[in-house]
Amino acid sequence: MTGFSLSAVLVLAALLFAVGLYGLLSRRNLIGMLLCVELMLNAANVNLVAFARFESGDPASGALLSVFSIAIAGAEMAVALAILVAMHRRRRTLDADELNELQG
Amino acid sequence: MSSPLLLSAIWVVPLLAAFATLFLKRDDHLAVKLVHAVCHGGNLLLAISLLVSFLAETEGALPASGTVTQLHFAMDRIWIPALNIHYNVGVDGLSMLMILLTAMIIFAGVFASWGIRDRAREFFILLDLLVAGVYGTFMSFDLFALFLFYEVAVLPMYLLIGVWGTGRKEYSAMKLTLMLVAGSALLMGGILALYFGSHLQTFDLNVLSQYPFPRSFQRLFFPILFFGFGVLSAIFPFHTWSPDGHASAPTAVSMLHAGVLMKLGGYGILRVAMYVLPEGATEWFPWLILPIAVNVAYGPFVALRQRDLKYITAYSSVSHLGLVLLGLAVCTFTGIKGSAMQMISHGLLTGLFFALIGMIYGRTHTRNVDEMGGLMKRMPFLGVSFVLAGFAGLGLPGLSGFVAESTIFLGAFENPSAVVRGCTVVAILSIVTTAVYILRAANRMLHGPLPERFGTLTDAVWNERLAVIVLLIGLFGMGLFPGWIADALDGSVAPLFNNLVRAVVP
Amino acid sequence: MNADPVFLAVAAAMVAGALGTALCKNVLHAALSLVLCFFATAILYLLLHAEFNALAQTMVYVGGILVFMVFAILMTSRLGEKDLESGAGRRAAALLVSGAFLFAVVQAVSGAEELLSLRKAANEGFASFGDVGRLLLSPAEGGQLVAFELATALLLAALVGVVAVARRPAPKSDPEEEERR
Amino acid sequence: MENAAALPFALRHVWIVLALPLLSFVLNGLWTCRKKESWSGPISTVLAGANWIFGTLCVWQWWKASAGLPGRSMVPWSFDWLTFGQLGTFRPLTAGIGALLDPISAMMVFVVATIAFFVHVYSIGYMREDPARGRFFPLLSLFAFAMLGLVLATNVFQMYVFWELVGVSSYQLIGFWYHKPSAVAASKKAFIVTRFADAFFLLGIVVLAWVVRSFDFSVLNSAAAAEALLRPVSFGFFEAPALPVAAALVFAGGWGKSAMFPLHIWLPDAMEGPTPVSSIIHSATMVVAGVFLSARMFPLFSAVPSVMGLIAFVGAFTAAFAAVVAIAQQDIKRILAFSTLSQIGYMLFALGAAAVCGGGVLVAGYSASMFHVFTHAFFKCLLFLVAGSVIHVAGNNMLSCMGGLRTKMPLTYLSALAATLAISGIPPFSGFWSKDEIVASAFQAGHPVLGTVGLLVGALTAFYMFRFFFLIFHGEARSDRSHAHEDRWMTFPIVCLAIPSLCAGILAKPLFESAFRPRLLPWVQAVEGTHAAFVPVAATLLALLGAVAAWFLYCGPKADVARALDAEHRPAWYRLVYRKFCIDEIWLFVVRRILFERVAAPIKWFDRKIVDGAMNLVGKSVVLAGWCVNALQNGSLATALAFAAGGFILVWLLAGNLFP
Repeated sequence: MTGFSLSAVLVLAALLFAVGLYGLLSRRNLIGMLLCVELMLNAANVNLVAFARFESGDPASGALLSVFSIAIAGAEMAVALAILVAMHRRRRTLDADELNELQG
Repeated sequence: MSSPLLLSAIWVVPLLAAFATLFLKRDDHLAVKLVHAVCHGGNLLLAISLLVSFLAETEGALPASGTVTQLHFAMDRIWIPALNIHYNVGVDGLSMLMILLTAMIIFAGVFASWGIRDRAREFFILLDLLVAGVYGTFMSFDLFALFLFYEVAVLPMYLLIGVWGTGRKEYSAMKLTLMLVAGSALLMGGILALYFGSHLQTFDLNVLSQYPFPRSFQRLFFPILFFGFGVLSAIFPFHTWSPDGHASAPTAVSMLHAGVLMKLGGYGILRVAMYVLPEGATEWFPWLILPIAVNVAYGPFVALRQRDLKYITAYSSVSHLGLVLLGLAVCTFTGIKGSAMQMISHGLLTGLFFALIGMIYGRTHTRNVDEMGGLMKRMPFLGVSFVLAGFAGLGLPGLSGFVAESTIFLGAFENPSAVVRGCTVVAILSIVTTAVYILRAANRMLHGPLPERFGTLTDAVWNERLAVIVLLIGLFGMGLFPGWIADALDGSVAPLFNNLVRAVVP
Repeated sequence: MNADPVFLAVAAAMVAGALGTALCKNVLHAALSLVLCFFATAILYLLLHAEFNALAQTMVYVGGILVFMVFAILMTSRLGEKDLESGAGRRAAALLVSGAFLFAVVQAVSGAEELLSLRKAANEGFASFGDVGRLLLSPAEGGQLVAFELATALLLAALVGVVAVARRPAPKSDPEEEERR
Repeated sequence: MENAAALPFALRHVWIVLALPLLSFVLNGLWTCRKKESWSGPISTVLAGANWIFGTLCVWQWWKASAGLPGRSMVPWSFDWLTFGQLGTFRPLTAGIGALLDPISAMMVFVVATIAFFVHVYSIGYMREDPARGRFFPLLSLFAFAMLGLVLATNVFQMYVFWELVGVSSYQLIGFWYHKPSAVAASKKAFIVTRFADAFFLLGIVVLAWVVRSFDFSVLNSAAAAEALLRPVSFGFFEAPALPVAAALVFAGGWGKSAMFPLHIWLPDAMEGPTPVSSIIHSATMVVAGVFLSARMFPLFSAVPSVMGLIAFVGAFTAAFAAVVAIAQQDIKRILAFSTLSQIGYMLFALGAAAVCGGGVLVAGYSASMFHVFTHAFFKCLLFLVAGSVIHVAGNNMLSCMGGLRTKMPLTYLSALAATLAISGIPPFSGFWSKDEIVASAFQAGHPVLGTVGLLVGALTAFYMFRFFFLIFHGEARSDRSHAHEDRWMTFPIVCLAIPSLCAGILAKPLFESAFRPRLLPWVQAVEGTHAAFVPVAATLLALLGAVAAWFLYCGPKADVARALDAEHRPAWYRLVYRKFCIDEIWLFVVRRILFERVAAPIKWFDRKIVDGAMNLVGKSVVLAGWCVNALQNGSLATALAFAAGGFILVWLLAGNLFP
């Protein structure tokens, strides 16, 4: 049984999430942003598993929840990347700043 | 007796007229105007008959000692049970006279706007909506219904000025409507405060007026109601919509607006603000008298420098409305009665002024006083009526202006406080500047040499004569025989004054 | 805290991988550093005795998603294209926001210290394959079979969607097609 | 109100005196002025004649009926017009319309009715070829109605009502030829100046009504009212006992209407109107309204020595000022206008001087002033009618186009001579009796200074009147006289009015003596002054001196008429006098430069720019706010995400964990 405590894992996950957030906000390449989103999702899963491990009355379903989240993340990433590829084919660029048709 | 239904019929008839015009063909102007002439003529007769039976009822009545307004032709139906909102309609002296005034002005307005060509149907429908709103406000004694009719009266103004106006009509329409709606927003707040503050869950004015609101509540909500209504009667800082609005409004609309709608403000203050929150009134009025005095003294000076006739009349309305508010602000019986009379007199007077200006503009196509001259030779009827309206404006005895103004001045002097006394002295001395700008305008326009381009102008045709004569009858009627109006108003001002006095020395 | 060396190493690897993803200018390097981060996470799951998770993590994330990501990167970035550079102000703002977030969460976590330490000891093999498998497929009230079937349906829909979206339009050249390109 | 039954017919129906001119106004105003213009003259003259007869009948019956009454005053007819207070309160303030007959109002009724009739007859001739005569006669009747209403007023409110109506009818009549810009300007000036004074009059009425709670003269002039008015009353800007302020304010009304010194500028310009207008309004009736008001409120004014002093000073100064200016005028109507100003100055300073230095009132002063009003009305109206005929013949008003009309217009010449003798105060004629009565009463009341001023002004009056007379009728004709003739309609009233100018003094003197015997002014403390016998002799000598000097300068053998008429090559003081001491220009400067440019313009700018600007600012600021929010929506993903995350953190921090 390792000596680290739940809060350590939580801090680690928070750190991961923060770095992912930083990357998301500062990157201009859409796929780069997706990577960072992936990172943030991963941080969330770490949290899930950590809580399942340390606290929960029914640890198995905690872990299972994390698995399901991984599955859904996969599906979602697939769709996102497909959209990106289609967008790239139309606009020849993936720069977030140029793709701003939604402005008011 | 069927008269309560007759009373409600007064505001229903214009709506029927509007409904009827829907079925008329677009280019059939005459039919539209005939329908409206008949409807509003009928309404006028209805109003006169109601007035006669009202006077018969109040013949030799003892002076009212209570603090609750006695309503004649009253009718009280539940309208929205959930919120305890009633269709509570009734008439006392002031409301009856204001309804008669509205009937006269809309009747004259219809005949004054006989020349409307483009989209005549929509113009008259909106006019009917406006008038129905005004009638409703004057006769309803339920705050919610009063506010509803008040809004119905204010909102068609935007379209009427925006579409049929002249000059910077969009800007003026927008400005006028925004400021009036801001005022009614304040009103909405005040009315809801009364509804909930009184824990009686009722909108009935007579009931609310008897409820002893706490002094702090009154101190807070009186100014809200006062300025809510005050915006409509062009109180000093918020009067700027009136010159622009009237200058670009078509004739009938500015007649109705200046003649009647601006009186809604004064009427509202009298009927709602002072009647329900007497302590608030007696506490705030010594301070509110200052902007009012500015109103009275300020209007004529600005009118002095105006070139456009409608601006001159608009600023004269600002000054006369200031007199109405002065009459209310002094909280004396004669003062309040005077302000009620001034509402009626100014209604007739401004209605006539705007009608004549519309007619003269229709001929000379300019409202700039300097460009015109010597018109009396070409159009004696319009000239003489303009001079008469001008003299009524500056308070010549024998015409309605003098009777109202002298009552206000006598009433205002009865208030012993120095500030009010000072404002009264200023108001009395401002009749000189009023005379100056009216005579300047009249002389520039009517007298002096006649420019050749106006050589072929024609005098008033039959419908214009009818409109002017109706209003002149009103002016002379009130000016020569003010007795019956004063007695009718006694009955309606007494309860309000007793309520105020009860507040001063509880 | 008695820092457990293995945990620290794994944490360091994870953070390094994360930083790489966030900071590398070249998106490809970012993707690869993400792979490192995911492997470190898998090891962390092992430390937390969540073997099935570790396995799922490595297979789905690293095997599936990241490979797909790399394909996407290669398809969309033309060789020699200059990497996109984001402005300093923007990075500062991003740093500020993420720093505030980190501060907030750390604040919360440290605050609740006494609660967490209490119930630390759970049995070792809690998320073994048998348990998770039984939980996943048993239709009994505790089981997640329904969720499992739904997940499969979702994945199928995503698959079809991806194909529909990303396929190259049919080569027949009808006018509005031409015009749209 | 005495029991109506006992009164003779005329008194019971005294309202007919008012009804006839009103009927003539309404009838002519609505009907004849459009259709049959030629009829309006005869109709209104017939009605005016009926009114004259009925008026004289009323006065006669009043004289017999009021023998025993205190102050000979009675109110045969009156009704409540408007109540101000709340019915049922202890004393509601009510304004009534009615007829109060007492010595001064009876005298004024007779004067107004007589002059109205003669001016109507005269106007038929004068306005015969004027196209707008259909509009002239109704306005003249309206004026007669308003003046009679003012004179018969039972209370100060009714007087104010008719006061304004008189003002309006004079505005209409002065600006009768409205195509002439000068006439329009003159009418506007007249109305605004009188309106300026009426504003103070209204303020005075309001103060009196507030303190005394009644408008009636009987109540206002009572001793109780004087005590009540001594209480201090706040006027907003200052606090003062009501009596002097109210009295001064009420007199200010008369000040403007009777065109006393600073406010006299409108009367000379009022000559723009047709001459019959000047003859009735600006000579005999309207301008005397101020004197009538002071006489009516005399008991109240006499309780305030300062106001009496004010009246005396203003009267004397205006008399002297107008007499000096009249000497240099070229326009004959302007000469008569200034002579009217001077004579009204006489009347007012007679009233003012009636207050004896040691307190108490010399009734002789009061009766002298009223007697002068009576006599002046006749000869001044006659002079204006003469001027009208002469202008009709000479074509314009200037003296330079007249002269030598003696042969062409004998009757007019003789009547003019009678009037000039009367106004100069030559013994047997009416002017002598009334004017010297005034100067004598001034000396009796112990005001020697005012007395001497009166005497000197008498001399000046004689001088400029005989200058007027000689330059018009004597010397050689200065313009062609081919068509000069005396119009029958115009000469008849001139001759008729010559009779009272001659004998009114002698006949009416005993009448006025008995009417104003001391006991008639109920509560006023009458005092017997020292009788100054030397005054009539001195006055006559000075008058003759003035006449001879005028003869010597303008009609005698060595008279250099050309030099007399040329006003340009004259010493500076003469040109200053000719330009009426530039009072008009000063007023014009005050009103135009200061009132319009310095006051009205900045207020208008303030209104358009500041208040209006503020409203527009509110509108613009809303639009600006809208634009700023819009800038955020720039479509960039990062901004959106940043705001999302920032929002989350903000909520978390605000949820109480700001300070761990």
